[in-house]
Amino acid sequence: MQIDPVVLFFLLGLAAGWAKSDLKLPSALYDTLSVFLLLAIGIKGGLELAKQPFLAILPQALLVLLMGFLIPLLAYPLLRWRLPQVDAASIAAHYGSVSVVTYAVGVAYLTRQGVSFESQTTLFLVLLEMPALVVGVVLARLGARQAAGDVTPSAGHGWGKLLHEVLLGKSMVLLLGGLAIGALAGPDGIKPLDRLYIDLFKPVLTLFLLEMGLVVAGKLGILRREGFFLVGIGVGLPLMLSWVGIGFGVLMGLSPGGVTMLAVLAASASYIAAPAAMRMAVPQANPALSLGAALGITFPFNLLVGIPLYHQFATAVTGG
Amino acid sequence: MQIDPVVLFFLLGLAAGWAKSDLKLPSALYDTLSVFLLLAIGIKGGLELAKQPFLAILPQALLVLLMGFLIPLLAYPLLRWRLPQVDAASIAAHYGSVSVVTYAVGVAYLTRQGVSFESQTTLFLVLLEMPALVVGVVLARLGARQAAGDVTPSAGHGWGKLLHEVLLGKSMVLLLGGLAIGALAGPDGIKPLDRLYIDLFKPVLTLFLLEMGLVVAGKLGILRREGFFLVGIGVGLPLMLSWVGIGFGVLMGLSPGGVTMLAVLAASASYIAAPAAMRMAVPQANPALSLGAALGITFPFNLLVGIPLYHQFATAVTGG
Amino acid sequence: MQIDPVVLFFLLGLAAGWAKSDLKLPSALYDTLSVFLLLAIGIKGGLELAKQPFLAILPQALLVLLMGFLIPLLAYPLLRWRLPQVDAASIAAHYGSVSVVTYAVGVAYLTRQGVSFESQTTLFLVLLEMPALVVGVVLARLGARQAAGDVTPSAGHGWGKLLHEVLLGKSMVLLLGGLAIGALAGPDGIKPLDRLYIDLFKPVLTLFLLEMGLVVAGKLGILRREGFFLVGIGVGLPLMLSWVGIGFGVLMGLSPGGVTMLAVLAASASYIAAPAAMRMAVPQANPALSLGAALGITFPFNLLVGIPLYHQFATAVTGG
Amino acid sequence: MQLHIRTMLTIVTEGRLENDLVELFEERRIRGWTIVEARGKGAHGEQHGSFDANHNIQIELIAEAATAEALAETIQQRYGAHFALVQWLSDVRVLRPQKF
Amino acid sequence: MQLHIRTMLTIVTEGRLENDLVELFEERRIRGWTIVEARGKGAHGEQHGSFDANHNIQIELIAEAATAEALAETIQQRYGAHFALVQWLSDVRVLRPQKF
Amino acid sequence: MQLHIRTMLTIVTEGRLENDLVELFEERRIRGWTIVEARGKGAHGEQHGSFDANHNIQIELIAEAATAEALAETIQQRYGAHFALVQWLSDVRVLRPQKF
Ligand SMILES: Nc1ncnc2c1ncn2[C@@H]1O[C@H](COP(=O)(O)O)[C@@H](O)[C@H]1O
Ligand SMILES: Nc1ncnc2c1ncn2[C@@H]1O[C@H](COP(=O)(O)O)[C@@H](O)[C@H]1O
Ligand SMILES: Nc1ncnc2c1ncn2[C@@H]1O[C@H](COP(=O)(O)O)[C@@H](O)[C@H]1O
Ligand code: NA
Ligand code: NA
Ligand code: NA
Repeated sequence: MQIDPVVLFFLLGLAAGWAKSDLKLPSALYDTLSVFLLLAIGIKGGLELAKQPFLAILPQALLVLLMGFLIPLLAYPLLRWRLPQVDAASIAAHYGSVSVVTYAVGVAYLTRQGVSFESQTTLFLVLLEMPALVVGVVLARLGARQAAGDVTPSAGHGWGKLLHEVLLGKSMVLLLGGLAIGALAGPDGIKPLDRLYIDLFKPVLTLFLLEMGLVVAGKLGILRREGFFLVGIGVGLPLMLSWVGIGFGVLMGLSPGGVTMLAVLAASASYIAAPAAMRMAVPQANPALSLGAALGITFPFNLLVGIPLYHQFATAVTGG
Repeated sequence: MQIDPVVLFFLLGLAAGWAKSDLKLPSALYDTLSVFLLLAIGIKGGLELAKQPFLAILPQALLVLLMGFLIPLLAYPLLRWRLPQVDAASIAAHYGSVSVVTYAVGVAYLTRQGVSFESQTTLFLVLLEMPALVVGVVLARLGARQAAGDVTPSAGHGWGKLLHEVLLGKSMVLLLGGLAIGALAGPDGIKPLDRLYIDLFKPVLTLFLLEMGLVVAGKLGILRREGFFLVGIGVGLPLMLSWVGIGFGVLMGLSPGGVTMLAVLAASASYIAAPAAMRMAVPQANPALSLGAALGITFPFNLLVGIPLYHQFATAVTGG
Repeated sequence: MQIDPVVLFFLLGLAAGWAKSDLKLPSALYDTLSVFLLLAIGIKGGLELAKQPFLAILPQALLVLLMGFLIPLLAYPLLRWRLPQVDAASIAAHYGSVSVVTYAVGVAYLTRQGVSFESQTTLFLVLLEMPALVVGVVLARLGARQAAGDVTPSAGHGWGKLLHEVLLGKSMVLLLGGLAIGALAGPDGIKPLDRLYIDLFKPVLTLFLLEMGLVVAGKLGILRREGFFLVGIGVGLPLMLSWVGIGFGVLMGLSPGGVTMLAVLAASASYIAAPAAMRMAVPQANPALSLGAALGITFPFNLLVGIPLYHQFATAVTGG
Repeated sequence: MQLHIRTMLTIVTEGRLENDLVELFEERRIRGWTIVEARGKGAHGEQHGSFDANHNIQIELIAEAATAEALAETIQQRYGAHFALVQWLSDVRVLRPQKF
Repeated sequence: MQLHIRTMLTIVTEGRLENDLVELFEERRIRGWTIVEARGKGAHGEQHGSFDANHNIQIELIAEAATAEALAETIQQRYGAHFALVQWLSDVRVLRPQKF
Repeated sequence: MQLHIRTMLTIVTEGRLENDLVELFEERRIRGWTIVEARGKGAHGEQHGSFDANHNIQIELIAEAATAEALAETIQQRYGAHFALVQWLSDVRVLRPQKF
């Protein structure tokens, strides 16, 4: 199993951060790169969408939404085993939502292996972003209501504000915006933009992963403190959830590559949209815990071990 | 009339800003993109300049300078109809100067339509940047002098400082610098740089337009307050001024594409160089007013409606 | 002798800064560009390393290290002639170490001239980064110890911290990291990244040089104050040290191009790694002096005059 | 030159709260404030500022003593329990008292 | 440790004025100051900082009381009428009085 | 609302010292501080902030008077001779005295 070069950049960042190098990327670069990646993925998805009739993939889209609602409901009781309700709900939301960069590395992996997959997976990515966040907030609030006087009306946004937060969060806006631009402009309209949004996608991903390595290295402290439990969550949940993705993928009749991508989406945990939404909706939850698991453990685990593994699972199951 | 994909990015930014999304591009990205666009346009102009003898286009250059001095003198009396002298002068300067991004979108539009135009239009862009600013300041100061004691010597820079401000402002330096580099290095020297300055020009423009959409959305407040009057200026002036550009273009014997580009230049309003210069030279003027009209109305109007319209005007007039 | 277009961008920045233009690149851009250049150079070196057996170039590598230790020892006594020990030591360290951008401009120059050179020069660049810094610190501390009570234990980091500072400084981490990634991934693995790290290398260098021009212009004040002496150092040292590089190059049996590159490396002075390390290790030294000479004089001198000159020297000596 | 005493409230908290706080200021008819980007350390751990979810802002706000204190108290009650938050008050001398 | 009282003048204004203000400081032989990027809201509307023409700076400047007050007054007169500008003065204790 | 007096130490110095200073704070068991990027001018020349080797940070740190003063003195002794450094102390009123 040869490592993808993009992952080497992540390891470089991780090593530099771990060794306390003074390497530091400007935060403006991080912001710029994430804007670029979200837009580029959205555009790619829009181009694919333009190719096929929307009604044809509607059943798949509904199944994907169902999966998005289901995952946090599955994860929550497991997490409740040792965590307070707000934290369990928040972590469940993180794992129900998705990581755009993990998706991108998954795409790079399959492309490198020469494995094809259904183009609508980008649409799935967009669809999975939000449902889990809604479920997570409901779970947290039901819990909090029982926990008596602890929750003043001011602890967390109301539903209206929350929906705004999620629907108009940076990731949704850029993914959906890119999708719309790609679909409206079509391949001919996007062609003059290919040099940036297509050709530079993978190279730019390397810089983003370098930064993510540094960020993850900064999370090693919380890992050391929270120890085994966090590692258990961060490795156990994605492994388990990948099978949910595989199940839904098979149900939809996807190709082995498509099943792999759905497993990757199910197993990945959000670290952009979810932290933003949960912080405002469920401020009682400890953000260090959810971000520690999602970004500190699951993200590197998926990059280094998970993606190839889910591909093997998917190949075995589909007999592909 | 199919919309150019680059304009879709502007609309995305506008929609996101209007809906109060938390999407925000780092200001360092905005600064970087504008440095890039100015340099790239300058270089392109320099490459074209290198191709033809300077003396051959001297008469055209003089006519363009004349137009730059004329436009604010035409706009000023109209604006005086309802505005104090300083504000009328400042807005006249904004509309006499030019918007580099509007120019770039005009180029993209014509290229997409397969319409050719004279390469010296980039030089015209550079030439138009400054004269209107000088006229604007003169108009404001004449006015202010009459308005008695209001103007202390400290209200606004002296002429020396002002000239420095304009001539050595970021836009002039980068446009002229790019022009010089392009002319000195020639096509062979620039070839290794094409991958950035030529190939990525249009894709990078999309990011810039996304940001401009967000910025314009931030101006909606002033539009709501200043209401119809600002809209009147922001739509009426460019429509009117486009005909000044068309007139000069025909006078110079330009092709239909060239006439269109001169109309675009005449109709566009500066929102980088002019606000900087006017703030220091005529601090009594209200910057929200001039920027609201130039950026909040005229910029989107030109992108969405103006450019195709001026092209139709020009085609009709030149019989092209 | 035709000037390379990349150098024109440096001159543009220098002129803009000197004329006190308000042109300013965001510091995040500067940081981003330097991360990119260091990584890209490292990767290129790694790709070359992957092509040849490491043992074959070991003797050359050792000679280069020797040169790195030697240069500050040669420069120090000359500098002591008029400078306090700490300053002499610090400047010696700056000139013993190397400037990555000067190296890149050297590569661009030779490529443009159609002159080939050994690919291991990138490795030499990496090897030369550090030894001089160690020598510089030793020289400064020996001096300081003699200068009695002036040096409290707190003036400057201990050796452990210092080694950390140098080995894990941004430049070392990115150069070595890029080297490792290039070597591990090989040409096939890096191919999808070529669009950024190879194709955009030279164009991105232009933006970096524009910024360097502005930075150097900001150093003109100290040049005016410190006058002739600094100019003497800034021109005299690289001229002299280029011959050390030529000597070692000939000793290693390099081609004329390779000898030129070694001369460039020897003559170039560090302005990223060295200032960082010296500030912490030898805080008594005046950073304005060393940075003024290295960045204010030697950097532009090498760009404009030195590189072509060293190439002539090298051609003459090798009879190439 | 005559100077007038006013109270400055300084708020250091998570960047995410900016919109909410500005809304609160508008409600209270506060007429001005200044914001700078910050990072730091406190009971809620380090805020590196390198990453979206994790940067501070520092807000300075000059007002009459009563207004500033009431504002600080509301903010403390509303956000103190679950968000990284530190506030302090100090006296400043201003030139144009009617502005604050 | 003996501490000495000095006056700190804080100036929040449009970024464009930086060059002019620095010139003024040099004229007055002020020996030091600190600048941070800022945004904010005031009588002149919001300064988002997202866009060239529209960002604030905050300048802190420690000096003797008389110097600081005179400076504030000049700045107020010269720029107060037409530019976004807020200034305030406060007392600080410094370690090396000769520096300010 | 009851307010409590604490001392705020503000440190303006070269960005390079950040790691060292944070180490010192941890040693002294300081529980919180805030950092903003800055530039400025002083006896050590201008710190433009445009370039790696050359930017300031401003650290604000609220603590008990004795702690803050002792810290200022140590920093002055350790870095005052060779680094760009200015420190000042002032009084602030905080809401939760146990935090500082
Ligand atoms: N003692 C302190 N002095 C100055 N700033 C502080 C102090 N304690 C905390 N802060 C700032 O306030 C933020 C929130 O504090 P906390 O709620 O204690 O995590 C921190 O991230 C720091 O930026
Ligand atoms: N009450 C205030 N407290 C703190 N900062 C203020 C206040 N009022 C205004 N400012 C700042 O000073 C700038 C100029 O104020 P103004 O001239 O009122 O627009 C604003 O953009 C704010 O950054
Ligand atoms: N009088 C002052 N008021 C405010 N800040 C100052 C003052 N003097 C110096 N500084 C800041 O402290 C830094 C170091 O000062 P110095 O050690 O004098 O070079 C400068 O770069 C400024 O940012
Ligand atoms: Na998931
Ligand atoms: Na115009
Ligand atoms: Na050297």
